[in-house]
Amino acid sequence: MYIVRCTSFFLLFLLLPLVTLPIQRFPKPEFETNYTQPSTQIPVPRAELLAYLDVLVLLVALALVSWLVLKKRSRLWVFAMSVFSLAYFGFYREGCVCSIGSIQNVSLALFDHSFVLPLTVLLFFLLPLVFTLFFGRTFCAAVCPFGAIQDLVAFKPQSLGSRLNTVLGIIPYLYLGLAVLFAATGTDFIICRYDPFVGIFRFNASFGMFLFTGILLLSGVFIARPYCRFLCPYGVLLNWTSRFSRRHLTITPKECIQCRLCENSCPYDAIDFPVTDKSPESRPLMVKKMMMLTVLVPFLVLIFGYTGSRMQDTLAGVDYRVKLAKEVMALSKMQDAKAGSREPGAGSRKQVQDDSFEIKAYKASGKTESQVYSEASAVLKKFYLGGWLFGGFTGLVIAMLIAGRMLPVYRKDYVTNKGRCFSCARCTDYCPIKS
Amino acid sequence: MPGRREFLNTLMRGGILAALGLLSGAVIFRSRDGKSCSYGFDCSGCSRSKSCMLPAALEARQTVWQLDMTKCIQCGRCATNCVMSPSAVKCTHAFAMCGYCDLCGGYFKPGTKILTTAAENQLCPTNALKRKFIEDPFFEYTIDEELCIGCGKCVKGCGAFGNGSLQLQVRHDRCKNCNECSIARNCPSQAFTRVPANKPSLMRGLGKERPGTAAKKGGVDA
Amino acid sequence: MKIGKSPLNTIKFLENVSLGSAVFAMVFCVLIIVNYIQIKRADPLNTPAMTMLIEKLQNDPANDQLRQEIRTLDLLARKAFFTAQWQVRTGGYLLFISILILASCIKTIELIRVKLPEEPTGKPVLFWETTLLKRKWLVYSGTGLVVLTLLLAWLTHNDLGNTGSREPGAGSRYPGTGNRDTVSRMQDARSRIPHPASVTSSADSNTVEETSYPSWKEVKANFPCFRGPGSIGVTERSGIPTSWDGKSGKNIKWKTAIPLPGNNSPVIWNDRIYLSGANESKREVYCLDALTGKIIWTSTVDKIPGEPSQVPGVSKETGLAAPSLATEGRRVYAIFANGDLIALDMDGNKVWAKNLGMPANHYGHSSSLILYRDILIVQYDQRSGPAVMGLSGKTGEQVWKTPRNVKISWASPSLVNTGKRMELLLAAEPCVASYDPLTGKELWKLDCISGEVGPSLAYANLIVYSVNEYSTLSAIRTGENPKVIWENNEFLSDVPSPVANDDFLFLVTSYGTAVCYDATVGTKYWEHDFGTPVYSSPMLAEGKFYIMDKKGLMHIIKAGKDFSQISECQLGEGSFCTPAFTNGHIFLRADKHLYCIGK
Amino acid sequence: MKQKIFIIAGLLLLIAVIGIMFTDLFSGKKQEQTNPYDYKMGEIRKTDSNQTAYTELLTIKPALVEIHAIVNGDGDRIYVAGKNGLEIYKGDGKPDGNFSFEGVASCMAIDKRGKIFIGIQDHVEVFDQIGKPAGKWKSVSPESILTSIAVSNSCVYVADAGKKIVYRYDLNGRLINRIGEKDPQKNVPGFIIPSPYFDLALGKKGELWIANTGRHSLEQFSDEGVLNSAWGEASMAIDGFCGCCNPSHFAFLHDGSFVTSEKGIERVKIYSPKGEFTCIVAPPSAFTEGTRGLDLAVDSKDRIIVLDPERKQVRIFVKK
Repeated sequence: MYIVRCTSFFLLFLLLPLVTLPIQRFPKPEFETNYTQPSTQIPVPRAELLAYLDVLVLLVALALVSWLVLKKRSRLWVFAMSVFSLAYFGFYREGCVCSIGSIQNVSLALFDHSFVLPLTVLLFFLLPLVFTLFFGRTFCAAVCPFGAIQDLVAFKPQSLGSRLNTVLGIIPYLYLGLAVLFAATGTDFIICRYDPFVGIFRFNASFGMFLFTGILLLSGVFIARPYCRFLCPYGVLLNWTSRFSRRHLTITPKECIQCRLCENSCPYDAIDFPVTDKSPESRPLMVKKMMMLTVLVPFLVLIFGYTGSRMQDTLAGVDYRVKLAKEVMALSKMQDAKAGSREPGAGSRKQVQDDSFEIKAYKASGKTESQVYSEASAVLKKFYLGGWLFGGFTGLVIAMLIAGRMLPVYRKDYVTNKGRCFSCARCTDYCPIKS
Repeated sequence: MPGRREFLNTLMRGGILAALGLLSGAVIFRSRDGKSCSYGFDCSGCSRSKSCMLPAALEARQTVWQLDMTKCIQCGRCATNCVMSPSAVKCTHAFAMCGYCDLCGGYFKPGTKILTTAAENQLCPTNALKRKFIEDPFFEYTIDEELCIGCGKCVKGCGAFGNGSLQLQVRHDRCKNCNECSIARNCPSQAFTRVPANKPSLMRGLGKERPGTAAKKGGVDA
Repeated sequence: MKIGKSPLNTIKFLENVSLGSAVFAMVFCVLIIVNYIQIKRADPLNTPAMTMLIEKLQNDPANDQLRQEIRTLDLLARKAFFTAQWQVRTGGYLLFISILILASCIKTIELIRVKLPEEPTGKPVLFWETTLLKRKWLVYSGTGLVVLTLLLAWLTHNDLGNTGSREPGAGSRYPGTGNRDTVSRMQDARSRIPHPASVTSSADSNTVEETSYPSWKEVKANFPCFRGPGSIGVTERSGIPTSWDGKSGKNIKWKTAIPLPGNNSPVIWNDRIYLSGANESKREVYCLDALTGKIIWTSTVDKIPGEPSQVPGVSKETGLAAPSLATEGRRVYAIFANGDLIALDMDGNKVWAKNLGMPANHYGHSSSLILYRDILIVQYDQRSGPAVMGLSGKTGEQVWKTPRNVKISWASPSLVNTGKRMELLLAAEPCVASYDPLTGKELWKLDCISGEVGPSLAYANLIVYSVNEYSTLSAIRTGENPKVIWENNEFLSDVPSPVANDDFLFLVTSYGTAVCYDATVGTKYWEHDFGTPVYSSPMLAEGKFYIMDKKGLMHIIKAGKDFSQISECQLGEGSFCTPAFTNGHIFLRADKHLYCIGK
Repeated sequence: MKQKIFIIAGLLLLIAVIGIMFTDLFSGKKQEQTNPYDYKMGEIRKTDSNQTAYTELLTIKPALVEIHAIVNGDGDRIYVAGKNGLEIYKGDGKPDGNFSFEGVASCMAIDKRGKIFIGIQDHVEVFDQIGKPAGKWKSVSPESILTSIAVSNSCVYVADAGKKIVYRYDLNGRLINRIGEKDPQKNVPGFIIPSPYFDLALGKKGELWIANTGRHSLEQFSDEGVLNSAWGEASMAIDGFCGCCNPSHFAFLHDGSFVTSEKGIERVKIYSPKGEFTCIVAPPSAFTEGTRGLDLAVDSKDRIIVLDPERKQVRIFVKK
């Protein structure tokens, strides 16, 4: 069977020139002067091989940084690597496709079978996650150019306190949820749409994009790595995987001597302080609370899911198909009003000529009104389900957050929070114990 | 206690790894819906469509953005919405199609009386379209890419009065191949599509089709 | 590094450099912004001055000085354009370099500066004390969040933002009643799509109460009378099923027994179906839920002033409730064989009723009702004093009445838009006539039909088609001077009405032969014999003809130049009635039941 | 204190970022609808309605898949040829017969005896009135694209856009000579045919007119290939021919006036026998934008029959 397929393909390729040969174009004029017509130049895109080179560099960088963080424990070297990553993945490669954005490609490929996902993109998505699963978020430490550029401008990092960290920490989950929702429905790649640093890497972007970058970087002077901590959707995935990492950066290579020197060393508030005293809450109270939680979790999931589904229209409003349907509807209403005014006896209504490009293109495409509407209603249906899932996910995140706060805690030493720590190795410099 | 914790951790790690593997598998090995194929061919004629379970991602081509002129309405957003300035979309001339007109609809402003290259006659706002005399009555039209801003004015003129040899195309030496093209998002006619990187052009009239097939007018067209 | 021997001096130096570069960066930042605003404000490539000059030149092509001026200005403009671009780019590079210097200086200072580990201030915080406090805070904010979420759920689901979702499917389910609980509204959202596509959003339905009639578009989105909007046998609804089976129940969504018999066809507004039934002693109007088939209300028609005491003599095939109802979404109107005419509100309450006088009609009155705006039009072509009249839908008062010099007719009026105006078209021996639906003024008439006219008219593309058995099939171009553009008398219909679109005229004879003609020139494309008589009128939906024969077998034929039958679906019960359509559904009235076909 | 200010400043900026994203995503703002580089074509397509002297009387909708050529035969019967077939209509639009053949007819002519000459891609096929094949001439050349045929009493003229030349055949398909080859000595400039629109027609006195579309002119040749006269001006204004290759088709009224049709700006116009613009038959607004190949015919009552391949209609115009 396989051979048959192969031969049929081989034959197809043999036949192709035969098919195209007798087909001619309209004859040229015969020039008497020695004029030769120029040929149309079609520039080729970046070679595919280079994409594999990028994956290779990513792999090497991840391995190197992991080694630097876990074995060498050197902030200086990690910093040097982040400069390299900034130069290579940022300024040389100019951003696309990055691991953060690849979330959307993967989601779209999962739901839309006509969208083929190149292996390189899949690897960009997978490799950092796999490395994080074994070594912690070393990708964030010095491979991701976004992190690197923010690390560079974190001049006056301030501790935000746990409340702010918690509240703002919900944003990335929402962002991730929305990004997956919009990508899966084929609406938009919002992570790329609001990519804050790509303009810098290319020295070229719209003014609005630059303004956006500027504001973010400026806030990054006081709040270290604001994008990574409070926006990055890929960070959510890394956070989850990092919690179960096999090895992770530790503040001290040996026994902690409780010197408290590292207390203020982390600009990202990712150091957990020791908790040695027992919870003052009695055991029955705890059990009661836990039982309440088991009710609370599904309750929150449902409540938020419901809210999400109710927001179906708002969410779907982002989609171009729904937008077009709305416009077409407005147009047909207007035409109705006009047609009405042409009927005898009807009052004259103000005529508004709607000739937006979208409407022009719709008219040129030859699509019928009902086609536009049915496309939009298909999208809306997706968003109804998507709204439930997105809302439910949000509810689950919040419920888990609450549950996390309710659990008893016991910690002897100062340790890095495995979920939030970027493995930047700053704290190691503060630890008086050196290997 | 720490032992149990470690065990749970390992278990979860294994779980996450399995989940990632499953996800990749779902993306790599999957049936296609018969619409497209990573070979860049239309699946409709392929005997293996639907049942085709080849690892899609493994053979998948990198894709690049390209503009399908059959849908384009020349709204000018290619010039203003590209992340690059000037835009990576530029006018490209299919010389094989060109009629070498004296009165070129893409070159001259409407109402031009004396057909010279003087500024008052030119349609192109940046003087990027060059007109050169060849021999009576033929003129060659070329594009200075450095000057072209991709506004599509000449494309509209050529399409309306000529045979559409001037076409807007994404120039891949300039395009950054954004993951999501910002022009694609704003294109009113959804004319931007991802095309396989080895076939980056969607131009017509490069000498591969019979006159008329592009416009479906049955042999009486170019 | 030579400068400064102690690190302190280096730091000082670096601080100065960073200060300098910061100032530099600031300046460039401002410059770029200014430049950007300049470009935004005045696009050098599109100056009004230039356009003006060019216009001037076109009027005065010989002016060489003007020509020169344009060339200079053009050169300047293009220069300005490219210079501005160059400036932004160069400025950007310089800005980037200065920021780079700034960042590296600060980083170096950080490196050089001897880091004295900060003295840990204060005692380590008492963990549990704060944690308990935080938990309390968490509970409060959590509750607040839930409340906020619920609030959001209510607020974000605004009906304005909802128009998009409504449009593809349907309008508000119940105009004027906004206070339904949210859960069932969500169910609506899911079941919206198969429902009649009314364009009203809720925002509109509030204003609906004020205007007394729906827009033509809204009418077209429903199935307000016999043979669909305008009563021409064409529906624009989509997703119409093409296969079902009454025996196995395949694609039969529901079936409901209709208490009293009647040969009127269902009419639909939004998601309610209206029909009527009558026997010698009782006349009733029914309203059914299109979703479930449940009879929502039944209204008995009695105690009507002037109601005749005797039962009219009717043929069995016509019955006592042959005319279909009509509605404009405000009221439902029904007429019966004894001349009873009633208007009911959407909940089945009588608004007004009158008797038009027992019609002198030997088979029984069968002309269906039709509405234009809020004028109810009644074709009352009987033996004594045939007339067509317009009644106010709100009050039942006669708005106009035009006597007609015709024989008895069993056909129903059609309402068409001829581009310039709306025309009411009627057929009866000897003519096809057109009236202004607002005033009743006769616009034109053409003698071309004879006999006991049963079939109503077909209309498409400014051509009206009339047909009757033992007469002719005529295609009439409308306008001030109507003209028969082609005619044929090979196949003629006795009962079923013809139907047409721009390309085809489709006709089915009462003995069951279907014929398709070219609409413009009358070339016969094909004919096909079903072998079963047909009384119901064919409908054209989604490019397919739906023809129900008397035995309840639906023939679905593609509208094309060649005969191509798509399917034949058995209902399992005989039928005389014309089908009604909503998106994705067909409603068929058979002898005893009303069926909903759909998934 | 100082620390607080920093935090607040940073937070405010961060919130600004998120706010921008949120509003931009969900505001549903309308996109920019002005095109700074717009080419306002509407103005060119506008015409003065006073100049339109004709009105559409009748529309025939042929059943052919594609229609490309139209001819007015004796008895004012209208012959429409296109893909795989030919249809005949009476002057009032009623069908009067049809027959089918293989291939896409691009041009057609009928001689006095009712023989139908149809140009199919690169060769001519001859049929009699009822569609019986009466001869198939051999292909001129593989590059040929026949775009027009005219028949006089003694010979058949065939325009070949592919070879950019007009052939004169006798009635049996024997080539007599070629007309219009570039010949500076005879002052023949040669045909410039940038795309397959290349029409020819016989004037009132049987003289041969050929549309040199690349030069936007109509040229009159003798049977021997001598260029006698020419007229035509390239212009977007109403009195000129505009675009790639116009006039794409032309025909003659009985007073010797020219009826011309154009693509690009779709319009049908009338010029006096001297080549002066007289009036408009159908303005651009009468056609779908992008319509190409409006073939023309004139019947005995000087009704102008326009073949509209885009709408697939035969449209008959009469004087207002």
